Amino acid sequence: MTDTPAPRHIPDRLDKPLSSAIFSWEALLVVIAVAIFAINSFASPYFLDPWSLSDLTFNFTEKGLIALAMALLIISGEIDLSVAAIVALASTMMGMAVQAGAGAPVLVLIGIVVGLGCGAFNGLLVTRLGLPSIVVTIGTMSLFRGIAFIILGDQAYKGYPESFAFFGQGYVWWVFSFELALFLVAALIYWFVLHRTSFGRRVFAIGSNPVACQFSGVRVDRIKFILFCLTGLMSGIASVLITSRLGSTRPSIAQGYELEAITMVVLGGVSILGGAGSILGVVLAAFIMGLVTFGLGLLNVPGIVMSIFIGLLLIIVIALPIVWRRLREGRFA
Amino acid sequence: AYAENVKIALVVKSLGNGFFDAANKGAEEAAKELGDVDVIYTGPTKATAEAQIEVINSLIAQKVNAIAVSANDADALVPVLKKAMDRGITVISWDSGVAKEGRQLHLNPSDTNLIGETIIKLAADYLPEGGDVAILSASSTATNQNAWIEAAKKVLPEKFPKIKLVATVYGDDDSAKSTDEAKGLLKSYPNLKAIIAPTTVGVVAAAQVVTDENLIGKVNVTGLALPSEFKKFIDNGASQAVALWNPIDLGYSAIYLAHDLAVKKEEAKPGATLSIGRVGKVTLDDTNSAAMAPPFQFDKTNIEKFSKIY
Amino acid sequence: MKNFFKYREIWLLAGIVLLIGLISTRFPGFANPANLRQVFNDTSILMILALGQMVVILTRSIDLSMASNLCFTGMVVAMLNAAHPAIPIPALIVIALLVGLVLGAINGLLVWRLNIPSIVVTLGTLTIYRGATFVVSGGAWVNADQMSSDFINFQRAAFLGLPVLSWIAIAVIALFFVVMTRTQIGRSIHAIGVNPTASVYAGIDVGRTKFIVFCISGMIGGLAGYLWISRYVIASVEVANGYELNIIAACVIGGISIAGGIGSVGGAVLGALFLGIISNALPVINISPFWQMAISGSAIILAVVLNARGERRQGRIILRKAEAA
Amino acid sequence: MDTTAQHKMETERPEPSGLSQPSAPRLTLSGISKSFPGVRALHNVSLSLYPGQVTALIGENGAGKSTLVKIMTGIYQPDAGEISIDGQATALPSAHAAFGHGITAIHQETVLFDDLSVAENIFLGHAPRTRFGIIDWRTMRKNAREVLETMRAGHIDADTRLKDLGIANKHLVAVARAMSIDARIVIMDEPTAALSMKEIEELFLLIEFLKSEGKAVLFISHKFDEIYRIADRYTVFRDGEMVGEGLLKDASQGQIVRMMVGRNVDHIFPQREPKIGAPVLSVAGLSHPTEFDDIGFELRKGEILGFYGLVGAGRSEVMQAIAGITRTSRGTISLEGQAIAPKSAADSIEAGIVYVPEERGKQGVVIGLPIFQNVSLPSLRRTSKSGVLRLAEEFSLARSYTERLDLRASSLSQDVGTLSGGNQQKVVIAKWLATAPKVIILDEPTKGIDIGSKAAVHGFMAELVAQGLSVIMVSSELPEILGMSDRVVVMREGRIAATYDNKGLDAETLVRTAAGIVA
Ligand SMILES: Nc1ncnc2c1ncn2[C@@H]1O[C@H](COP(=O)(O)OP(=O)(O)OP(=O)(O)O)[C@@H](O)[C@H]1O
Ligand SMILES: Nc1ncnc2c1ncn2[C@@H]1O[C@H](COP(=O)(O)OP(=O)(O)OP(=O)(O)O)[C@@H](O)[C@H]1O
Ligand SMILES: [Mg+2]
Ligand SMILES: [Mg+2]
Repeated sequence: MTDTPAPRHIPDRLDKPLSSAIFSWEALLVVIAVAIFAINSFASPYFLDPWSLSDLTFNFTEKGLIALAMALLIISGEIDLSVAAIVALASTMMGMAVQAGAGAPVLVLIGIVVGLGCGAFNGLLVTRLGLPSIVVTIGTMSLFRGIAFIILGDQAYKGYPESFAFFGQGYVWWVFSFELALFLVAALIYWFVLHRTSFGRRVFAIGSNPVACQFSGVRVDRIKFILFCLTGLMSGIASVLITSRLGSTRPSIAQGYELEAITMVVLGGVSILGGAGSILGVVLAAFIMGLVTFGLGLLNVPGIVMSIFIGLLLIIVIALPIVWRRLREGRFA
Repeated sequence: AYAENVKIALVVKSLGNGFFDAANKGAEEAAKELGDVDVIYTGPTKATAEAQIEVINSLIAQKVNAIAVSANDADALVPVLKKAMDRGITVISWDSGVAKEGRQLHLNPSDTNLIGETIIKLAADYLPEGGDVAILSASSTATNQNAWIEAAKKVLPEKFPKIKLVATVYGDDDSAKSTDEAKGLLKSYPNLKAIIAPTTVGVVAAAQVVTDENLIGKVNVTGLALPSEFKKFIDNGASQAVALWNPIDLGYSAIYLAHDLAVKKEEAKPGATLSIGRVGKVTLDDTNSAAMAPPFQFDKTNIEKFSKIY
Repeated sequence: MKNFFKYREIWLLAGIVLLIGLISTRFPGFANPANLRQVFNDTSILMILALGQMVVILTRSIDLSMASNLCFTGMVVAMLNAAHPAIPIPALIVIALLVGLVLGAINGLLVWRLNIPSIVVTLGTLTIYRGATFVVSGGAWVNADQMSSDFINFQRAAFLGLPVLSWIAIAVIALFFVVMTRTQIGRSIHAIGVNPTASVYAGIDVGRTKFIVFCISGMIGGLAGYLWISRYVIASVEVANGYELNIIAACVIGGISIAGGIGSVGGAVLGALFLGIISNALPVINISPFWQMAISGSAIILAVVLNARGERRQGRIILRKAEAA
Repeated sequence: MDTTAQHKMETERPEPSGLSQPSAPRLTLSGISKSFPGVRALHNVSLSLYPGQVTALIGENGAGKSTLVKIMTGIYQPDAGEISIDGQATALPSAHAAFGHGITAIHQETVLFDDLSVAENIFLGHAPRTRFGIIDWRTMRKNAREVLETMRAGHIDADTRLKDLGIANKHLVAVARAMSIDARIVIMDEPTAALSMKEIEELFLLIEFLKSEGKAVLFISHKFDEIYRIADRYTVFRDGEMVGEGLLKDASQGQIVRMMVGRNVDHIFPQREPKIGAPVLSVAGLSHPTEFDDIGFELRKGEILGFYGLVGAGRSEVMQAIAGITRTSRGTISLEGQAIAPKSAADSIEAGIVYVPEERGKQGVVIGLPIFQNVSLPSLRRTSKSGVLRLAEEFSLARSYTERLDLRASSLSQDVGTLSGGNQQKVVIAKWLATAPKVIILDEPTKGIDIGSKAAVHGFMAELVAQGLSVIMVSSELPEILGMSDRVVVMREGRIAATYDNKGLDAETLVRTAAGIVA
């Protein structure tokens, strides 16, 4: 005879030791951010000034906005290297509109629509044709910026209307710039979408196992497509900001932003292999990168030397938890 | 004494460029002469406007007294430089200028039209029969290069009717791209007699290509070059002559002017004549621009001497 | 398996021939042997770099730091040459290989020992190595005048009708071909990309093999560093900035799957040639330089689309099996 | 060559000398412990393998069998314990080291190289080389052919790419690989799970051959008939501890099962009083350009419809088409009289048809997500409110289904990747049940599941149909098909060969129909 044992009760969660919260990625980033902040305050007498701190945020807000969407994309197991090129193309289109006499609202609309369009183009290539995104976006990266070059050649667009300057140069209140406010609001929205909605849950699941997701009724391609569109959209928004901040457009605008945005995402603890990460981490990483570059800038350290710090920071922050864990497990020979 | 010193930032297009390093020498010289000046020599490593803006932002935060900038983009820097001026910082541009609203004055190394004419003349002098020439420029967005090329095109028909400008290409101040472009020119225009490169990176790349392809004597490379970097190609005959102004004097003048404006010794307004120490005097035109000195020509006779200086 | 790869390469080759034909209609001299020899020589460095990148990509990794490695190593040998012109060129090449090896080994160690994804490691070292170039050089450039004539002319010397640079490329191609098809390490590199778990079970030390591929790409980066600097006769911090993406693009066009396991030496070489021809041809056929970027971007996308068609796995075809039986 | 091989295999295997007093063990593991974060997989276990004998390792899902295999092959390092080979204490720091000691394994998941040729799959890592240390492809191909022929697998071409072989042939290649390195210890972790009966027979011949060659064999399986047929000795694990070992001839199945689960389990298929109603799902003329043709059947309310066929008959493809995952070229599917044309799994799940896939690791679990998130994944629309997650709903959904399936897990927030194979399967089944479907398609639902859980799954199926659900069960196990189905559809080579009512249906008819042997 078969004895049927009573079903075992499975708890929802095990009580985690406090240490696991203390050693979380975000906690590590907070510690680093505070440390850099403290070092900066000591190293330069100019650092602790509201206007300095406000200027500091311009070092990361635009890239940070892109990084928010990029984080979702990377969590889902894809990547977009064409973001900076999208910024350039969107800016070029806005420039064309200015020549045709467009006002600020139209410009913003154009920036956003072009960004969305480019994102959708990437998304279509990746989801419809099943191509690897890293390769597709290496291609579109040249294509989008190439189109900007074809349109602009050696020219520049300028003459953006006064009212357009607000987006990249305006302040919402005292030292709080519009860019910073937008970044914080966007971060909140992205946090909510990724961590509190079923869409966000699906993004995580897709990054972990896209095939199983497809079998489970997750519309994998549709979600990936949306994520590419979002990344394009954020690039379009970043393009509005940067164009407004510079007050002009050249095809070489925003060069190298893609790697910086990805660095933010990875530094923020998003797994480049997909399936893991948090928006809080990305936001912290954006601030850290701003703190490092601005702090070193105050000491007149050349940008390239700063990049050594960023590179080291990236590797060390990622290596630290691994080394720490191994040390605890006594697995280091 | 520290607090009273005038802090002047010499912001260059990109660090590491020999031309700007030479300018910094002049800046230090001016600082010593003026006595109460601290020079901050800085700039991005990558010649982009965005990187330059970050540098300028940190200078604003440091509350420098003056910024003297050689711009990567004439327009993109305007908002941040305006911000600097709003916060009481004296802003001038030198070498590669900023649009009028973004600075108090601009110091051209030389007269734009004069440079445009000189780069053509350098080629024409060695082409008594006339012939095809091409221009290899830096990036398509470089303000000063574009202005010179414009000026060159203007003088061509009247002053050098036998010289035919067949193409203008861009090497982006990247030696690999400049090399590709120079090769392309030689292939596309077999009758090419001269390559004019008004950029120190491009001119070296073009001269190396001409050397490699055994075209010395057939194609003359000319343009703007630092004697120290270019001596080799004058020596081997790939180039007959190149021109440049004195970057040391340029750096010197930039600091001198920035200082005088910052301490309110002088005021920048159209028509004003400003003194720049040992270099002499300049007069501002109606866009508050001034030209320092005519370009100086280097050839076999003097390259040895100047290559030791800059 | 052999046929499958041959198939892909033949298509690529056909594409290249077509491209040359197309260019020739606009610029008749393009297809003549002298010019093609020159195109080959001009593309040599890219081919060498693409091969180094290929071994990395085959193991499902990526090396974004190759161009920075090239820049750093190039600067080091240029400074050495400027300071001590007496050091013979072969010794400098060995030094370049060693410096490159060290930089590659750093990447490799981080990937192997700490198990950090290679894209993260090399994203970090991409900026670190270029920054280090600035630090060692103090930001100063080394220009043609400071380099010895041997340093500059070594790769330009003609030997049996081809410049030494071309011969170096040919030697590297041959070496890679033998290593990839005929040696244990070459097959292990392939196997890791095909199935890393199975490789562990098959007794391949996956971590160590990845370490080795980064050492290889590092050495290649170092070699290319010397070749690049002596070719373009200027060493600066900006050398080959952004070139890492060209290298990867060459691999991609050459049919090397970014997902690892698929790719061949011939593919990498042809992919590099394809890009080389485009950048060589655009200026001569009078296409505005402003079109160049958009054209190579489109070429990359097109190549990926075509490659993906070839790669798409066929079904199991139960029915046909049944009919045949 | 061929004849000698056949001869070798067909010769009576010599009665293992001293079965009662075994010769010295070839491999001894003692006091082995291994923990993963939060899980104690093995605690102080020991195991001995003897030359010329097959030892069966038996235990429930998650008992630690595969973990031990990974320790023996150098993939995992034990936290404590000793390994000795031929009486010599040995360390196995890497797979390569284990290889060097002649230990090879066919792992639970087939782990081979899809994009490499058969020959290379066999010889990777120990390819023959020329004098210059360069791989000798020609010799390698020749040797590969020889090895394959020795195992009577000469029909496999050494030059084809592995991915073009069927699952059974892939298994044979795995065995060939084990044979190619003169292995002294051969480990097989559930080798028969994916094989059809014919292939299992061939595998057994091969194991006999290995025994006769004096190899020590470890055989892991959940199927007792196989164990009793092929093994000489047994070792039983329960919850990571060794609870018994000995000679199989001295132990009854009942005794072993008691050791295994700590209670009596007598697996009888549940008695049902089927209340079969109107047709729920009807499929007609369903075709695919290359995989199947003209598939038509009806599934009625409260019915279990068995799908039998040899492995590779195309059953999974048909089911995936019904579930909206594979596109079809022709045919109609209707649910409760309404024609549906699912374009994705999402469509069919919404309509009420769910498919529990066969390849658990690839298609079933999302490793990296905790158990409760796996379970709620297809039901997110119900557990969230206007797109916003409600964790409490998710937990209660996950709890109700996993507890009914007797999942062994420390918490619902545990990563599914840390569960044993069988327990992962339970999560997979729970996940699709939680969508409250009308029709549930189970593809090989008990593959790799231990006897206790198998009974649970079968009992659960009975419960489902009693509640009015309809079930399609794809299975390659005859007893399961015969024990559970109301009707049986037999597929052969992409087409339906016959449909039987399961009244007095016998195994032979099914096997003959599936294989296409006309009586
Ligand atoms: N040689 C192969 N190539 C590609 N996929 C395969 C191969 N063999 C099996 N598969 C895949 O593995 C899964 C299981 O296949 P299996 O051999 O069980 O045969 P099937 O025809 O799909 O189903 P069944 O055995 O249930 O009739 C299927 O999803 C199938 O797509
Ligand atoms: N990599 C791992 N990380 C964490 N836990 C693991 C890991 N591998 C196995 N385990 C745990 O170790 C225990 C033993 O698993 P193992 O795979 O050895 O079981 P098994 O006896 O082979 O089961 P099955 O019959 O289902 O294959 C299980 O509780 C499993 O969850
Ligand atoms: Mg197992
Ligand atoms: Mg199946």
